[in-house]
This record gives sequence, structure tokens and C-alpha cells, in this order.
Amino acid sequence: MTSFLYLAGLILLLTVAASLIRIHIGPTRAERMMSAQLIGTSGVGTVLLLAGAEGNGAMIDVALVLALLAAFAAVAFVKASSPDGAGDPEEDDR
Amino acid sequence: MGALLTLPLLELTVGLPLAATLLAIVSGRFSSGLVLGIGPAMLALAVLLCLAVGSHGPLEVAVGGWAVPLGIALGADGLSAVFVMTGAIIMPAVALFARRAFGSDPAETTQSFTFWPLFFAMWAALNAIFVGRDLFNFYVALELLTLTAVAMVAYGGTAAALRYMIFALMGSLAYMTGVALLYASAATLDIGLLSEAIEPDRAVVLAGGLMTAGLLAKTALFPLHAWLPPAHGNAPAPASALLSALVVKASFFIIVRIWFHVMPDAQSPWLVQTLGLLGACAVIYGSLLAIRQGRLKLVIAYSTVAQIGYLFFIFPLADGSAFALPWAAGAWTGGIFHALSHAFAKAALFLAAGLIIEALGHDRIADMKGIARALPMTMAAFGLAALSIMGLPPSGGFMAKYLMLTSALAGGQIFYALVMIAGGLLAVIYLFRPLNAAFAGSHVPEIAPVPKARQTIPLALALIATIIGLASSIPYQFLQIGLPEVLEGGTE
Amino acid sequence: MMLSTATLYALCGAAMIGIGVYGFIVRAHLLRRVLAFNVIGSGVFLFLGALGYRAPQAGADPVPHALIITGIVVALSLTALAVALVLKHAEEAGRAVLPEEDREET
Amino acid sequence: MTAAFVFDAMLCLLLVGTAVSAVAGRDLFASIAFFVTYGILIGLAWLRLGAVDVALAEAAIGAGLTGVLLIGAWSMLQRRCGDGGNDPAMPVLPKLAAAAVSVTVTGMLALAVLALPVGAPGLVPLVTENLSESGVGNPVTAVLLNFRAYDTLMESIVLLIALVAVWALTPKELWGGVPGLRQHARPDGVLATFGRLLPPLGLVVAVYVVWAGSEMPGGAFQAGTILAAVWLLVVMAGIAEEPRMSSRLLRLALVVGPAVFLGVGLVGAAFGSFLGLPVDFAKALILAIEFALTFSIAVTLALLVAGTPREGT
Repeated sequence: MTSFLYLAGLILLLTVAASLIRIHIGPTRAERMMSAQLIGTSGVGTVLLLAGAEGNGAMIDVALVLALLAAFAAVAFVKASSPDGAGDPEEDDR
Repeated sequence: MGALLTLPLLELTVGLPLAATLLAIVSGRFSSGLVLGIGPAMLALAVLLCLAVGSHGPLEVAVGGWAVPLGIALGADGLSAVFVMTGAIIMPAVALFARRAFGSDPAETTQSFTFWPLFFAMWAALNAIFVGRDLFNFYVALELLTLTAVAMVAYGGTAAALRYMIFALMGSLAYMTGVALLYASAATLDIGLLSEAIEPDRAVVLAGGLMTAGLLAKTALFPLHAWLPPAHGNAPAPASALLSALVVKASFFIIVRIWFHVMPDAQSPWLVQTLGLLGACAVIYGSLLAIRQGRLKLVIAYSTVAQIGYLFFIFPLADGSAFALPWAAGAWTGGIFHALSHAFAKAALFLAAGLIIEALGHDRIADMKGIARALPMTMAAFGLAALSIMGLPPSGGFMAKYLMLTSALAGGQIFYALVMIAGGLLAVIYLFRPLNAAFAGSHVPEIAPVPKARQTIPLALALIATIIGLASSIPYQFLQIGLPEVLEGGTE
Repeated sequence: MMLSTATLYALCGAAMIGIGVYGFIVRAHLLRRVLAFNVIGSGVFLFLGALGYRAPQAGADPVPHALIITGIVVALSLTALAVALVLKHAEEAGRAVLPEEDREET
Repeated sequence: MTAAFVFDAMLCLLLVGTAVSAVAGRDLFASIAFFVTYGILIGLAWLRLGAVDVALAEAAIGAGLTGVLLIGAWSMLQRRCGDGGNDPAMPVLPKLAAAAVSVTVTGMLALAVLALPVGAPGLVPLVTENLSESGVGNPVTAVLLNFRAYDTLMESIVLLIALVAVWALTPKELWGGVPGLRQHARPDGVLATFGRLLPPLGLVVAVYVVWAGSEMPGGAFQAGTILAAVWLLVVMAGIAEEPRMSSRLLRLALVVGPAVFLGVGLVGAAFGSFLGLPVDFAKALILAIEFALTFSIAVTLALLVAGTPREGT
């Protein structure tokens, strides 16, 4: 069972590798940021698998924090891509 | 006297300035007055610490009651006590001087708010290093010191601060890598335990090399000195005084702790000669560049590059690797003496230069003719401090060079003796130029008024630099307390 | 020979230190230097942490963990100051590169 | 066992790959994205090394806050100075020299690692032996807030002084103003909604992390980072504004954590030893210090990320 969880983790790492290629290719910033977010999600999944594999419930907290803070980076990016660096792309609709 | 040992002297030398840091943040524009209370208290603490070390020998306490290697120890030998004392004199002196620039505005400004927390945190970091016994705690204290120093340099110029920060960042990483290796080898970070636990094997030698390289970048030894002149030359005068007098000495202090206390057995002829040669290059190169500078503060800053070089002569001269040579203790004491007298003299020089800038509005040497007639007390301080930098009797600088020179001759290391003599002559040349300009002409230049009270501060510091040469036996005896074992047997 | 987990990650830490050092020397753009500093820093911490895991049956050594947490916070403090300095310098000089390193662009 | 090893090898490979891309890539923004990923992967490595506390700190600080700091800096550089992150070219010879330095450093460290004794338990036995006296069940918290509390006290001052140092860069005319850019967002937009939904959740997680820290992985620095992120989110969503630098209340908030810590230390000095915690009160004192620290760390970190004031009022 443990081996199986590590192998599942390995597969998630392979998806991370695929996303890394996307960060490299881009070409737009949004694509790069989205793949970084995808890696964040794979990271959360991998943490949960490791928590299972090593039977350490405390590791789940790491997944919680990772998920919370990944959203934060995405918001920072959205801000950075607004016209004055402090706005909200949605404001353009007005 | 025994009652002294029950006081938390070591803890307070760090704890009190930390408390002052927090107070300075909340007390806003009244924080410039804090030093009037903290300064005397710190001086009293330093005196008590010296008395305690003088009467009981080296002290050591376990913070929180947790013995090493689990906890962190603080300790003081003669070396610690003398450095804490030096800080306790120079820091308040500079603070009194700085109150005009950083405390006289009625409304709070960027500098009048930020200077005081930086100042007290710098003091805490310096003392944490002087009484520290733990290599990782040194790291945290060094980073605190770097933050305060970079911020003070940034007052004078962003590019200079960035350049300094680049060197400092690389230095911290190299140091931390060394600490990691030592912990992996010996499972302790305490100086005393490490010295017993480690053998000079591959990991330990690499750790020593990495830590030293990192600390050299922070001390600005040639060829890692490029950041120092713009940083010290452009910062406000009180900041320059602190940086040149004390901050560069803190990382040197840790280098001494590493090679004379933690791993004396790992000193190799290759290492001591490399450090000595770099020191020699620093002395010659720094002095030559000091001669070519047109601005007074840059002359003083390049002089710091040169004077740092002498500090590293203690490695070849007091080579602790083989056995305690009779002159080793003399060379070591001479090197430390140099660090102390340079601290007082350099603080005096920078503060005097600061007064000249206040009076004239600039520090171009060519345009300060006759300033000695307008600011006699300031120029007296400058001249007296210059004597110590040149190493002329009866100054502290003379005493230091005398000790090192006799060890060099006794040990047959003529090369270092020649470099010291050449460095002294070059110092005469680069310091003679501003002195000559100041006394030239016959008219008294128009200057902005400078209060007498502020002029006494550099004069007092310059006098101390002289007095420690005249009354050298007291600090000399003191430095023998808790002398590194490798040097023992060398004292008569 | 099978590498132990500790050795594997310690070697990985050493590699990251080397990569960061290369970047720190070669890249003149100051924000990239800040990035390289952080890469070296986490390499050093990984190195220290991995070496504290050489006896997994006894458990991981908590002392390096505490040192690393302290180190991460210290590195963040330095990074924040460095970033603020870089931004101020760029506003004054127009570019986030030190003047003496401002060569032709690629 | 072998599956775990393959997993470790793959993780190390990815770590090296992201580090190389972050350092050597041409596009600055891509480098920052690689760096954020790198932080996430290091968090995984910490879990594999049995360092859950460090993984939490890395997830919060390394992958989270540092990334945000860098993205913000990248955006400012581009907007204010038109600096897209292009590097001056370096001639081939110095590049080769740099590569040689880098390989030497790694090689020497690798040789040192292989020469170190295997199976060394470090200070594990000593920590385990004294854990019951420390007042907490999590060994890392015991080291941070009791055995090596002196380091942690200094570290909290380092963080505070970093903020003072950043503030020291404030242009004269902007002193006392609101740190960072003036943030705004469409009131009923996605961003503003997000800024209303996430904070309660983040608050609960933060309190949990600091509370759990005494017995399980967690603690003041991790929780402080989460709180800081939550507060920054509220600010970025345009719901609230950063407090002015000149605010007395703000300054009290900055120092309360270190002050409680130092105060406990000095009271300890009066009764025996500096930073010494009596066994019976150790847990209560550690919790008090941790809660105060969490609060101050959160405020300090949030302001560190915001930086100096950018516009007059």
C-alpha cells in the first residue's frame, strides 16, 4: 500500500514536470502563472499522498497552508497584471 | 566582588539595547533622548563586566538554564570585556553626536524615526557577538548587524547600500554553510564544546574556510573590500563612525574566535600566510588609494581598508598551529590592540570630518584651507586621532604596532615588519594632506557655527585612542584573561 | 550502493548551492541576484536539514529544524530589504543593475 | 522502499531543474514562476526528511510570501522603470569561471557529505530527554521557544528591524503615509468577493496552526505568515487600507510580540536565568509568547511586503 502511494506521488511529480515545461514555453504570463498554480495543486495532492504513506496526520496541515497561500500568489499576479499594478482587471469592464 | 557574579551582566549587555530598540519604535520623536538613560546604564554594565572578569576570570552562563549543547551559552573573557567596553564608550559618544542630525526636527522624519531603532539594534547585535558562544547565534546577530548597517549606508546612497548588501548576503550564506557542516560533524554549535569535539578533517577544514571567506567579505579584507569606501564614505558621519569603528570589527572578532578558540589545530601554514598576505595587500593598496582621494571622508574610508589589513597579521605572527611560540601572545595582543585603538581613532576621524562638513558644507580637501583656525578643537581631535592611525608614539596605534613589530622581528618574519613600516609611512602621507590643507593660509574661512559641546566628542574619542597607548598595561593585562590555549605559555 | 535519503537530499542541497552561486555571479540584474540568493539559501537549509536525518530510526533531529525555521525568517527579512533597495535604485537609475555592471544588453 | 527512493530521486531532479530554470532562464517573470514552484517542491522535500514544521514554514514563506514579494517587485520594475528584467551580457570567459566556482563549491560540499559519519543522531537523544521539562510536546517548538529561545528572540528583532530598514528608504515627503500602492478593485467583482470569503477561513487556520504548535507541527512564524497573507488579501481586494506608518497603534502592534518575549526573558533573569521558563508555567508562558509573536509577526510581514509608501496623500 505504501509503495502504491509513493508511486501515485511519482505520477503527480510527472505532472509537475509537464507543467514546468509549460512555464518554460509560456509564451504569455498568464499561462506561466496558471501552470505554477497547477503545480501548487499537484503539490497539495502529493503532500496528502505522503501524509498517507508515512501515516503522519500532521502533514495534512501543510497541504492546507499550501492551498491557502497558492491562492494568494494568484491574487498578487492578477493585481500585477492590472493597468496600474494596484487595480483589478475587472474594473476595465466599466 | 562575588555578588557581581549573581547579576545577569552578560544577558543585560544584549537585553538592554534590545529593550531600547523596542522603546525607540514606540516612543517616536522622543527616542533620541533614550540614549541619555541607556548610555550610562550600558557603561555601568561594561564596567561591572570588566570588574567581574578581572576578579573571577572568564565567565559563562547558560541562557534559560539549558546547558550546552542543548541550549545556548553566553560568555566573557578578557577579549569580550574589552570589546563590550569599547562599544559602551563609542556608541553613546556617537549617539550624542547624532542627536542633532537625527533628533532635532520638531516633526518626525524618515531618518529621525528610523535611526534610533537601527542604532540600538546594532548595539545589541555587536554585544551579542562579543559575548556570544554559539556559532548559529553569531549568524543571527550578524544578520541583525547587516540589516542595521545596510540601512544606515542607504541614508547616503542606494547603490552603495546595494553593493554592500551583495557582499554581505554572499558572506552570510558562506558562513551559514560552514555552520551547517560543523553541526553535522559535531552535533553542537558551542565554541567550547566544538573545540574539544572536532578533528581537523575534510568537513571541518572546509567549514572553517567557508566561514572565514564569508566573514572576510563582511570585514572587507582585500580583495573583498570594494564595497567599503563608497559605503563608509557616503553615509552620514555618525553612521560612518559606527561602521568603521565597530561593525567591521564584529566579523573580525568571530574570525578570531573561530581560528584561535574553535579550531586552532586546523590553522595551516597555507591559511595563515594567505590571510597575512591579503592583509599586507590591503595595507599597501588601501593606503595608496587613500592618498589619491580628493574627499576627506573617502580618505578616511580607504584608510579603514588599509587598517583592516593589519588585523590579519596576527595570523602569521601568532601562528597557533604548531606550538606556542614565545612571541605569539604578544602578536595576538598587538592585533587586538590595533582593533581597539583603530576603533576610537577612526570614530574620532569620521566625527571630526562630519563637523567639517557641517561647517563648510562639503569635504573637498583642496577647499578647506585654514579650517583649523575656525575649528581648532575639531582639528586637534583629527590630528590626535591621525597620530594613532599613523602609529606614532604615544598613541594606542603605536603600542599595537610596536607589539606586532617586535613579534615579527622575533619570529624572523621581516616581510610583515617591512609592510608595517611602509603602511605607517603611507598613513603619514595620506593624513598629512588634509592636515596640511587645514593649517594652510592665514585667513579664517567663513563657516556655519558648530557648537563647542559637539566638538568635544571627537576630541574625547581621540584622547582615549591616545590614552590607551600611554596606559597600555591595563588593557594588555586584561586581554590575557582567558587567552586562547594555543597562545598560553607565550606570556612571560 | 544505495544512497540514503539523507545523503541524496544533502547532495541535492549542495547542487542547489552551486546553481545559486553561478546565478549570483553571472546575472547582473539585481532582482535575479535576490532570486539566486534565495536559491542558495534554501540549498544551505536543505543541506543542513538532510544531514540532521542521518539516523531516521532515531527520528529527525529537531535542532536543525529550529535553526532552519529561524534561517528562513532571516532570509525573508534580508530579501524584503534587498527588494526594497532594488526598487529604489531602479527608480533612481532607471534600471535594476549596478552602474559598474551595466554592459550591453543581450 | 524502492518506490520511495524513486520518488526522492525524481523530486531531487525536479528541484535541480527548477533551480536551474529560476537562475538561468531568460524571462524574469518565468524565473519567478519557477522560483514559486521550487518553493513548493522544497516543501515536499522537507516532508520526506521528517521536518513537518519546516515544510509548513516553507509553504507559507518560501512558496507564498517570497513569491508575492518578487511578483510585486517585478510589476513595479516594469511599470515604473520599463525594466523588463533583461540582463547585461556576460562574456564567455567569466561565465566559465563562474561555472568553475559553482562546480568546485558543489563538489567540495558533496565530498564533505560523503566523508561525514552515517547514523549520527545529532541532538535527538538530548531533546527527547528534556522534552518533558520544556512545557510543550512538539520538539521543534521546545527548541525554538525554550532551549534556544535566545535565537528566536533575536530573530523576532531581525524581522522588526528589517521593516525599520525598509521604512528607512521612504522618500522624505512620503514619510508617515500609507505603505505600498493604493489598492482598489471592483466592489462586487471576483477579487473583492474573494477578499471577503477567504479571511475567516485563513483566520481559523492561523489560530489552529499556532495553537497546534505546542503539541504538533506549527508555531508563531507559520501562523503569522498566514495571517499576514490574509490581511494582504483584504487590502488587495480593496476592502481595507494599510494603516499609516505614523500610527501609534500600529507601532505598538509591531513591538508587542518581541516585547512580551523580552519581558518574560528579563523577568526570568530576575528570578534566576534569562529566558528561563519554570517547568510549571512553561506551557502557559510559551503560549502567551507565541500568540503575541504571531500577532506582531503578521503585522510586520504584511508591511514588509507592502514596502515603502508610493504616493502622497
